[in-house]
Amino acid sequence: MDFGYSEEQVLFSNSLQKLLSDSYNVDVRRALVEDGPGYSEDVWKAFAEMGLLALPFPEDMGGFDGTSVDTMVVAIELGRHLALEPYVPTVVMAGSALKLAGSDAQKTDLIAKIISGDLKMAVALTEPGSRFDMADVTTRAVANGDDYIISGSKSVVLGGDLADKIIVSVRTSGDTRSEDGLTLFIVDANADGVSRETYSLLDGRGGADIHLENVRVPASAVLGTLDQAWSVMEHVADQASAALCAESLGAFEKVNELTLEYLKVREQFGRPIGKFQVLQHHMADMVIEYEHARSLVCQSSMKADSEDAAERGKAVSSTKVYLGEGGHKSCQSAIQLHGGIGMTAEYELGDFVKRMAISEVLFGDVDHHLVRFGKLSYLD
Amino acid sequence: MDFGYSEEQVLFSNSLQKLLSDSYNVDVRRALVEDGPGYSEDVWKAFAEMGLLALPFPEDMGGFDGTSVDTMVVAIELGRHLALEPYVPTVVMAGSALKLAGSDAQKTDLIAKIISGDLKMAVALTEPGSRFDMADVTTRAVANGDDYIISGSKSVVLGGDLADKIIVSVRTSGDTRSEDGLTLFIVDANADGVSRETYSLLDGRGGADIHLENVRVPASAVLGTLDQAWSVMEHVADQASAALCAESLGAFEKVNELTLEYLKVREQFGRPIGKFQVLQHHMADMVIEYEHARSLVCQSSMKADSEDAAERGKAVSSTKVYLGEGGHKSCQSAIQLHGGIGMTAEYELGDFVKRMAISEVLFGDVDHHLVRFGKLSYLD
Amino acid sequence: MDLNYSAEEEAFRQEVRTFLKEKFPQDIGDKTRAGKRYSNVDNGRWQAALYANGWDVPSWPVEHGGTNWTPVQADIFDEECFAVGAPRMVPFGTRLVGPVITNFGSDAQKKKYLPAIRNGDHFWCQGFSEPGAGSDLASLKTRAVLDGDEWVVNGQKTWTSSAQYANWIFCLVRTNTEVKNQEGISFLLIDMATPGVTVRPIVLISGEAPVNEVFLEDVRVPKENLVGEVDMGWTYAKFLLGNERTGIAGVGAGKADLVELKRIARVERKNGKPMIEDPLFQARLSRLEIDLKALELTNMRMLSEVGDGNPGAFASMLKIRGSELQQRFSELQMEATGAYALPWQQGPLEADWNGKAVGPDHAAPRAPLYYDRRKTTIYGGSTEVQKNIITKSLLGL
Amino acid sequence: MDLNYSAEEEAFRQEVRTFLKEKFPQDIGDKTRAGKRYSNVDNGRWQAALYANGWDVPSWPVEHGGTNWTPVQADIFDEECFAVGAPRMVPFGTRLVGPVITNFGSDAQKKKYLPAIRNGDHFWCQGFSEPGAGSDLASLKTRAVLDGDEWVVNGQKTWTSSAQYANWIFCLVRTNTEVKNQEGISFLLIDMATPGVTVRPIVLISGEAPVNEVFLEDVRVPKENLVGEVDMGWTYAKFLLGNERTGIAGVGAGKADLVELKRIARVERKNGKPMIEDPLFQARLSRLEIDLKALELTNMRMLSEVGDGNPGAFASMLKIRGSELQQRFSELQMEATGAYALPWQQGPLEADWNGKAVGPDHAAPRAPLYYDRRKTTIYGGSTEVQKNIITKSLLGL
Repeated sequence: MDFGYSEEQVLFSNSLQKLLSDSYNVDVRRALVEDGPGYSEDVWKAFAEMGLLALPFPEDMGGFDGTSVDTMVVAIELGRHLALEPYVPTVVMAGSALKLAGSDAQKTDLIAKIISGDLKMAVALTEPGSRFDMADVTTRAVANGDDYIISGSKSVVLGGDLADKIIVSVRTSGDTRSEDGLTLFIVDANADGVSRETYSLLDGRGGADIHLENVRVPASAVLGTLDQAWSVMEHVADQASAALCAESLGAFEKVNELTLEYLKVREQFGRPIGKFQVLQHHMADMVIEYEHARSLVCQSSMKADSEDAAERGKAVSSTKVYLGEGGHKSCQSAIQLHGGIGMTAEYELGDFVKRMAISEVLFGDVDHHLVRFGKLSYLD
Repeated sequence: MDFGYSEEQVLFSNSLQKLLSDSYNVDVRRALVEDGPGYSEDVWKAFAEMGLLALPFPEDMGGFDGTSVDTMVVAIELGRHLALEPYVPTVVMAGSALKLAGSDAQKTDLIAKIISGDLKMAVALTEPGSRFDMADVTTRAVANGDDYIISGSKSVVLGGDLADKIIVSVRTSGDTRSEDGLTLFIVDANADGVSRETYSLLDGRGGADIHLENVRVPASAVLGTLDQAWSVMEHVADQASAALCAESLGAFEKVNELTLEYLKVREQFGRPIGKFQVLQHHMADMVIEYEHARSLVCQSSMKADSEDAAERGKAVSSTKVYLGEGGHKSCQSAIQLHGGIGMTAEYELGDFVKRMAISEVLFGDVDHHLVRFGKLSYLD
Repeated sequence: MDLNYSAEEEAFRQEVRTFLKEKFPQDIGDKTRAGKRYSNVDNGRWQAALYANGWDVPSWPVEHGGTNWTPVQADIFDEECFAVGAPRMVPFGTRLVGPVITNFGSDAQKKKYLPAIRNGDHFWCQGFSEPGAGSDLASLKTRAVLDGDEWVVNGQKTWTSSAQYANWIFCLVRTNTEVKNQEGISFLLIDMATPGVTVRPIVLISGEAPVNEVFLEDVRVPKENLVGEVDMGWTYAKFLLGNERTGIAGVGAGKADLVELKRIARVERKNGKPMIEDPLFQARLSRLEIDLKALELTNMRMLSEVGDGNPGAFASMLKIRGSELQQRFSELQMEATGAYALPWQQGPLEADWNGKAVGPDHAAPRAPLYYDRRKTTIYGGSTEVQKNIITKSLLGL
Repeated sequence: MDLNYSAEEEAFRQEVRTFLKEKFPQDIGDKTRAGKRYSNVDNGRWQAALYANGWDVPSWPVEHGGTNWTPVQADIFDEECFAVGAPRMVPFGTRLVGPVITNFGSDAQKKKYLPAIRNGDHFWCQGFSEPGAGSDLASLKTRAVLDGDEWVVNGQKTWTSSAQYANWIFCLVRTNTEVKNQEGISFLLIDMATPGVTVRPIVLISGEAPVNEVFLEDVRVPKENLVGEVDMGWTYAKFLLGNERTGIAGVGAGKADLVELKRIARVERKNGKPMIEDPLFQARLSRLEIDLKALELTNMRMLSEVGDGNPGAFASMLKIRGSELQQRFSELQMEATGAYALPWQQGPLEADWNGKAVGPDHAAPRAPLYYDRRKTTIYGGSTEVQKNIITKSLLGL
């Protein structure tokens, strides 16, 4: 049993930390969000150079054959530094969809471009009325000769603003909300009939609603088996959740650091406020939450590659529930312990808090994963 | 708007308080539970003399035409003093069942005896497998000439150990778990075929499981309308819940008094433990819970007489939920703030805590009333 | 015991409703329901309507325009206002400095300031908190030194709500450094147009900038602008802070929040059914509604028992619970909205915006409101400070 | 990173399972599962089985019978024991005083006491807490004064577990009143048969009397029964209290609790379906299981990183969470049982009882267990004391 990083992981974690510390500060980040493209192309290129974009891919395709634990190591640093780059949608989500279901041609075509930093992708699994139920798909594809014609809308797609290609879940047969009859298509973001409402999410990263109106794609755009995408979708969502939880953990660490520091320097009633026992115990609770969340993040990243959907789902849902609740509560405590300063946009605390909110909600909120965990655990 | 007691209420509250302070102390009470009949016949007679047993009954039957607010005033004192007498089952529950559904003959016969202190009663509404669903009745009555033959079992009947007569809910038609087809019967506790498993509840008061095996009762034993008992059962349970919550509030007040006193006298690390901010704030939370619970108890007692089942049900379920959670948590805090001494049976804290546990669970726990409140509030 | 309103109280409620129906600007109510931000003009229009009806300064002495309402009436008024979506009245003139001037001000001050508050000429803000003096307000450092007939003020105030709109500010300033913290403070009225007053808005995590830093650099204030006696400002400040009886609990606002929450929960769907029928969500909603009812009743108990027992600690309880409920409402509204609460949309919150918001109509205000509400347990005496008050004044620990 | 057990560890687990299957008295496991109370004989039989296998004192030095297990092995052993329903080993001899004697005792003490612990001749209890010294243990007042070759001990101990069965007690006694609290304490071994030792059981709100008051009146104790140096007892006590690595979190016990909880929730029915399918109940159960997993993994992290970083604060976290989980398990078991948890049935908890219990089989132990578990956040350093430790040692506040 070993909870530590491997030597390699320590190495690329440190390099990434250095890169992000050097590239980003609060002003640079905010300028990218408010005035710029919402991410740094330089940092993305640096990721490519460091091999981070190649991490989970097979060696024979230029990758490093890494695991979800490796991407977890990356994601923790992304969260710690509030990095804006679409690593999770491109490398973790589209990456795993390609690995799990891609044809040789698709892999050959796309993975190399992801690794070189020339292709950004996103995966669109939810719809405006579907809440977190990925089986509730009304976007439809109709066969037309050798092509398919796709129409429908996908909602709150992480990285959907930057993606060159988008993997879209589409109903090709079966009833709405059935897990059968779903198919993944790879759609060019600039194809005729594709329109995007793009926006910044709470934490400054980009997202989009994607509208498809009679979008024509060839049969070769099908990713995986027709009508049988459900298990791939679930796996991709689990890997995305595991990575987002790791990001959240990195942000959580910073939230605690900032708060502890503030308790030491802020004085009221003639002494540091950290001398007040009630505030001490709130801080202790935050640390306890963090340490337990960290244990679960390790576990869900360990299990995220598993083919055993129940085992993987339980681990991921556990982390979503635990971090969703404990992180949420800790963020509230952090603001409370800071007092007024914690309410100001200028101070960085709120940015970390909002980053954690994204991880809490995307791919299912606490209630969603609580029910999922229960189903996987107690129903025979 | 007025949250105060009337002059009369102040008067009988004070008399009752004096009676119970004089009659009971921890040793007397425990002796009654461990060696005695589980209650004090002298105190019961004194209740009769003070008119407490006549409180809710019509004036023309020798009563005082009191409301549920009057019985609330009594119940709060019963809770404060941990009185053992079966006031709630006899006066509140059987009393309201008789008032709501009794024939003139039944009223004439029974109410006078309750008022004089010569008759104790209980109402049996739940069964071993029914949890808190009072419609889930498998006890059945079959007509046999002019009589009915009843068979079945009723569970955890408050005051069922002492009752001379027991009002029992019985299925006379309809499917299990249907609200239609239920009938109340007045059964003599010593009738052939009635057997009782009697016991003390957590708090020392008596209860019983009642088994009926081919118990023959005349048609005149039917209380109210055949097959149509549901609305009466609900009303009786609401009045019982309101009264038990009032008892719980009285006990809650004592829990807080004991804890606050202990914080002031117990010293550790060279000062009263009440000087530690964390303990102060826990105590403040308990007081806040108490004050809000008190407001709701007033409301549910005000509404307990209402014929509007939805309005009444929402008020009562609110109190059950709030006091069930806030009281529960406060009891846990109280033991924690006391430390070891709070764990000892000799100290009286535990007795109050256990009294509150009875009110929390009987006639539906927090989850039961949370769902009931939701149904009454949000389903059109 | 009777928890119902009296016939007189019900009649008063009817009177308020009629007034609101006729005189409250409906477009402001629409903004409230849509979660849009008010303009300062909106507040002015609403105050003018109240003024015209003689209801703008209910808590003042009758001779200055007060209504002599009972606490219950004041509460009914509040509740009905929230029900139609009226903005919470900016309290600084009418509820805060006004009563201080009526109680402690000179005749000249009364004559000058009170009418100006009512007719909207003076729009006030409150200069209490400082960067180093938040929960520990008495440690404030802004200095006022008498120089001839003028106080020369130097220092910095912060968290000053509405300072960007206000033309007057009432400040706590240190006039004596030789005595204990609380004893050397005075209560000073400052024209914001005076040279040396600078306002810098503070953007909050909600995206709004409702509060400001106010810098005071050699600001010269006429001697007669000091209220009451020199060095007695702490007394007036305590009066001001303890003067609020209604509105602490925010019951009216809570009821409006509940209406919006239920509306969202009927629109949003989960597993093919309205969210409001989801067992876990419904349980949380039920708890919240029950807690609001407990707060409402407890608030009514305080109102009906005013002056009795220990209202100070009671007010602290209501502040603690009321602020927590405000937070939980915004939290559950955000939760009900799901992933569409995640896009950060400030545009749709502006009154003059006419683009298309992402997601359902109710989505855009959710996250900003949630983050804004985090302040409720911090300002006006944080939850921790309120519990300290309960500890000392009620528990005697 | 690899959260799986190594092959060696899995092999060890297999070895433990085989041992338990063959040697653990099944009737004791039945008692555990039925929530019945153990007799002292039960504990003795279990310890004898361990002794015979050389597993009775795993944490001792090998020359005295220790096993040299890694922390992970010790944890596996614990977990497997709980899985079959083995009673938690009475720790006072094997886990507490034993290591103190092996580390700080004289050769004569080692020779006299260590074998007697192992063969069951000596059954120990711990005399630390006093009526006025609970969380503030160092303020203890029991005095030991040297008179010739004997210490004369006067004072009172309380919360002494198992004192009614024990024939030896190790006590902290004050041997010097001239120095600071911590510095004047010694560690003394007392034969309970000595005149002047009186034991009075304390009945708890669970109905059980697992703890006692121990009165010491002019108890004459041979000089050589003092462990280590005079006035150095606080050091040994800290060693003893900090010596526990495994079992703090109670993960093994939690897993057994979870099994029982799920069993009850499948038997109990609500709305015509097993309780385990009720949405609100299931959500609470899920949270609890998730929290247990988080605790288990965090415990494993501590074990795999022992000696690294700050195990003191880590142990405090595990104690806080572990004790809360124990409470929540008993709470949810009670809740699942509904109204049948309300009859107070002590009889069915006794091993020799053969009446009929009221309600389902699992009902009788529920309330007693719930009330008993309230102690877990109080003893062994209360939650508040543990948070103070985290505050100081980890946070540096």
